[in-house]
Amino acid sequence: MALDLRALQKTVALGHSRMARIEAELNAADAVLGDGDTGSMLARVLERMAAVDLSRCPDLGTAFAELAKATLFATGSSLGTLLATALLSFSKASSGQESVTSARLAEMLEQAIVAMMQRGKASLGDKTILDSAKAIAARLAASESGMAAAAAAGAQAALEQFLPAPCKVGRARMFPEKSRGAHDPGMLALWLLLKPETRTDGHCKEP
Amino acid sequence: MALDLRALQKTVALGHSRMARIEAELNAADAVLGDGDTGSMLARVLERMAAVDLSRCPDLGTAFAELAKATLFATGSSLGTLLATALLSFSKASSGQESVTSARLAEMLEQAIVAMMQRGKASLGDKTILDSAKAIAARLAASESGMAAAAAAGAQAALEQFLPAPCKVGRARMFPEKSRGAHDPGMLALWLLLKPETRTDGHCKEP
Amino acid sequence: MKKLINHPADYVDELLEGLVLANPSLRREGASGRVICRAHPGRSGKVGIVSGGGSGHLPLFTGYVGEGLLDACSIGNVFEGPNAGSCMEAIRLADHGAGVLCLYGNYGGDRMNFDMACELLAGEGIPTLTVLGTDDIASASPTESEKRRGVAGIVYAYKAAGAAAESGANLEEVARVARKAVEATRTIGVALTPCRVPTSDVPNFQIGNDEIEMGMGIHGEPGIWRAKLGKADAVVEEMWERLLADRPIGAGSRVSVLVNGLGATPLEELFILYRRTHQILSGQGITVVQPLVGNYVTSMEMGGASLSVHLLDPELEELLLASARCPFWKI
Amino acid sequence: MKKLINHPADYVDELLEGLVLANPSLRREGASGRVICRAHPGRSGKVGIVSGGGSGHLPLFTGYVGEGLLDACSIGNVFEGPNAGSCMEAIRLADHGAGVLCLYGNYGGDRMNFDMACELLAGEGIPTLTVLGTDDIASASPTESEKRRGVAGIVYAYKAAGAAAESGANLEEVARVARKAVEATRTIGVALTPCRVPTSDVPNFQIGNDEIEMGMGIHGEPGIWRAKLGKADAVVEEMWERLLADRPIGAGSRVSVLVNGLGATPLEELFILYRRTHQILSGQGITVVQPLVGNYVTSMEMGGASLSVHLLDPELEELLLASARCPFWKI
Ligand SMILES: Nc1ncnc2c1ncn2[C@@H]1O[C@H](COP(=O)(O)OP(=O)(O)O)[C@@H](O)[C@H]1O
Ligand SMILES: Nc1ncnc2c1ncn2[C@@H]1O[C@H](COP(=O)(O)OP(=O)(O)O)[C@@H](O)[C@H]1O
Ligand SMILES: [Mg+2]
Ligand SMILES: [Mg+2]
Ligand SMILES: [Mg+2]
Ligand SMILES: [Mg+2]
Repeated sequence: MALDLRALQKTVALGHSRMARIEAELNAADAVLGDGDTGSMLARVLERMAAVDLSRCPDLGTAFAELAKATLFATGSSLGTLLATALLSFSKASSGQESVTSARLAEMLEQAIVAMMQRGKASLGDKTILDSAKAIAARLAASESGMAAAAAAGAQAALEQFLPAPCKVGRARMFPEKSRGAHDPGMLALWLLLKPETRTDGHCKEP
Repeated sequence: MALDLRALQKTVALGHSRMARIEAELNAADAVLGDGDTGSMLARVLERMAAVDLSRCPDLGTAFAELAKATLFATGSSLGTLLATALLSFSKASSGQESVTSARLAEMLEQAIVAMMQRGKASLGDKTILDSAKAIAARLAASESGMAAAAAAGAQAALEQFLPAPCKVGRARMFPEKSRGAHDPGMLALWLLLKPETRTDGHCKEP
Repeated sequence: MKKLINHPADYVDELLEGLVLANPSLRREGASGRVICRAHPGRSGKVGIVSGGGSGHLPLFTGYVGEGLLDACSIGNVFEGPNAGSCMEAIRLADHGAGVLCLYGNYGGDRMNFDMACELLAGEGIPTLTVLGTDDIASASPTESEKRRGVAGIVYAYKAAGAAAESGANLEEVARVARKAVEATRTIGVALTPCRVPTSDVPNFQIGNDEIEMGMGIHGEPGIWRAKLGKADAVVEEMWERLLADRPIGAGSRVSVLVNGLGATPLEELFILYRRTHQILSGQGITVVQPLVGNYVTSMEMGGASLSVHLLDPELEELLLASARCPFWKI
Repeated sequence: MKKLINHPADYVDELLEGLVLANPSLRREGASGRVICRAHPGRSGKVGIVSGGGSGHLPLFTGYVGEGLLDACSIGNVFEGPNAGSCMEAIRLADHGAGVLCLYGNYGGDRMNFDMACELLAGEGIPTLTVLGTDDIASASPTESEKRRGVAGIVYAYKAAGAAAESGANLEEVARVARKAVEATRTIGVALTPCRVPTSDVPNFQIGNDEIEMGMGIHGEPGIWRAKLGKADAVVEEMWERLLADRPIGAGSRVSVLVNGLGATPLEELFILYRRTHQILSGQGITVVQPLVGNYVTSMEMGGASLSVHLLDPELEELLLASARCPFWKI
């Protein structure tokens, strides 16, 4: 299993196609203690990302840079800017490469987490997308099977693990007690974007 | 039957005591096509009037002047200012007098109507307090019995007569059709202030 | 409809107290404190300009007291005319020996009280003239334009008359300029949400959650139509159609425009309204000079906006651009 | 929650278009039009001052671009940081050869984007320094004051830094003044009613018909307590207790005070709040210099108000009183 340009484009397209369904839920999750814009913001970001034609990119490095640029033009929100920071980090790490393995992607994600920590001044354990990224990286490193399944499993595990934890950054920080038992909107977004597609007959299939 | 200082003070006190009950109804009547303040404004005016100690006035002329002054300090509304105009006219007409007969009061009211028409630039028939005043003056001139009953009968007759008529002054003027079937708030106010007290057992007694 | 206030009956007095505490250029006067005048009166021999009206419209009226604008204001209870006593006091304070122009909106209560005051003061030897603001085209047909109410466009009359008075014009001349400014000005408003008079328990009108009313007055006086709120551009287009039908303005003309917020409408939206306004006018070859966008004449927390157009000629343009300074408008 | 707008996605671009059409002193720049700068740039050699943030707070941020205040602003979507590209563009436009101070409120998105921009521009040889507005005492305890968000009090930092830059101070000096102004400023707000982000269908928070929330942030960030709305004077008293507990101010001190409306709160109410404010401060022997009462930093149609205190020393007082002119503030 490896991530190449086509898989990347497909992942972006899938995320984009899901946004309409999950936008309101993410806004609502952010409205609990934040400003209620996570969903609308991500919808805008994914719309811009999906408009990028990655097939023309010579390598993954360029593709990630294009996605980062699209994000940086679409938003100035915390989540969007951290996402762009991660994409820029991916871009540097995959320059000249046409595909990366699951294990390499895990390493790249670890580096991106460091970049996001520098940019956002948050730490692991603060109940943010950093914790989701960490869990995803661990699954990717271990996984022999599908990247998508590993990513989804990581996002889900982090979401569940941190549900009872207090939030330690941003607006929700002031209300640690209120944030216990509420999903962090950024972590929830990763799960809803990465989770396996549910078929209408109730069965699951891999994305 | 005659109007003297005691009767005037009693009339003011009665009006004042009624305001709490009729304030909202008058506001609502004014809100149909006006700005909804007739009740609150009259409440303020009658509060100030009731605070005037008429027993110290040497004559009706002084008493009416004091009531006019109280009104002019309480409000700058159309209705209040016209009321003050009428009171000033009464004051001139009753200077040096300790009481006036029903017939004399009718004459005074006719003069006051002229003063209000000059001040307010409205005409008889426009569906305003002028029409109520005219009907009251007619009843007072004819009446041998109680002034209060005559005044009430005049206010009621005018109110009923003009209910289907279109309003021709002020804010309601633009909507003659909407004003048909709606009471003019100033005319309604006169009726509610002057109408005989209804006892809780359902019988009427003279105020 | 929540309000950050104390006792409703103290509303006007407390806000006037705060207004003068915050603005040392203003002074509060009058037996019952219902007059606001300049702390540093205009020079002797200057024609005085007085306005007034009900409270609830800040910055109108009291906020326009200042150099190049008003000398004094009498102020009534919320949405109620100023009482005759305060009108007399305001006129006396504004008189610097050259007479006083009473310049206010055409409302029954205001007119009656100012008229009473002027009649009484004629006896004291203070000459007065009166010019009424009648800019609201939704309030009467063109054939009855003298019955129209005065709304936001009155600020143009303040500006013109104020500049003329400051420049030394006599009373007749200042009144002529004020009349000219009124005649050159047209306004139409739309309302989205009501306000509540502090002494009342209910809003001043009812309107559906998705409705707009065209032509509603600033006290909630009924307008021309009510319908589902559509796009702002369409609203602006209809407002300009009505304004320009009432007072055709040819290509090559110069106008000032006031996009006025009624209180609760965000500045962001006013600029969206101005954007389309500018497009429409420049599309017709009309040049906009010194546009005004903001809350100039409000109705407390009412939602909505009005558009005013002030057709300039060289005289009015010079008066508009003359320097002026009051707490809410500095040129 | 009705809005006089067109398509929600066009909200920011259309309002910026209207803003510059109505204000010839402003120019719209940037690849995606998300930068507002002075039409007549500051003189060569002047330190540039840039701010920025999300839309929905007019007059903040773009309205403070002008002489003696800001040189340029980058502006994001409603309640969202400005993107890094527009921050770079704003900084470049503000650079007159003496470096640029980035002066904006302490919000995650804003900080990340300005930081990215500054890092990238260091490569281009434009020196920048950053000072963050952190005046909201409800947003973090005094021991974590660097985590506090920036709200209405930032206008005092604009004024001080803007005046210093105009007078020829160098970048370090302008940054020192800005930091000093931030440290001298404290704000607390109350919210009565929510607003709605145009792209959203629901208000940004829920609150009861008779409730007030103490300490709520300008985006609806939860505050300190929520209770039944009482008298305005009691609200003001608690706000001052909290402000003065956070930053004790001795008798004999001189301060400026900003009574800021969040959008839908009538000016009348702001003056009622100022009245009690003035009583409290003068009761403690504190002198108020140049009070500001009005909508300086809003959240669209949100209802409520904030009180800011800016403790003066001779240097800050001189900077506060120095002349300045932007579309919304003229001194
Ligand atoms: N400093 C930070 N470090 C890491 N993650 C962060 C940080 N700030 C915010 N986030 C993530 O972003 C999410 C909020 O995103 P969003 O609502 O779009 O941004 P904003 O707070 O600018 O409105 C949070 O749920 C959290 O996961
Ligand atoms: N010009 C006028 N002449 C006679 N009566 C008038 C005139 N204007 C108003 N009124 C009377 O006053 C009433 C309205 O009073 P009110 O609501 O207190 O005044 P306002 O219109 O100033 O709010 C009307 O119902 C009408 O009877
Ligand atoms: Mg958010
Ligand atoms: Mg009325
Ligand atoms: Mg009224
Ligand atoms: Mg946000």
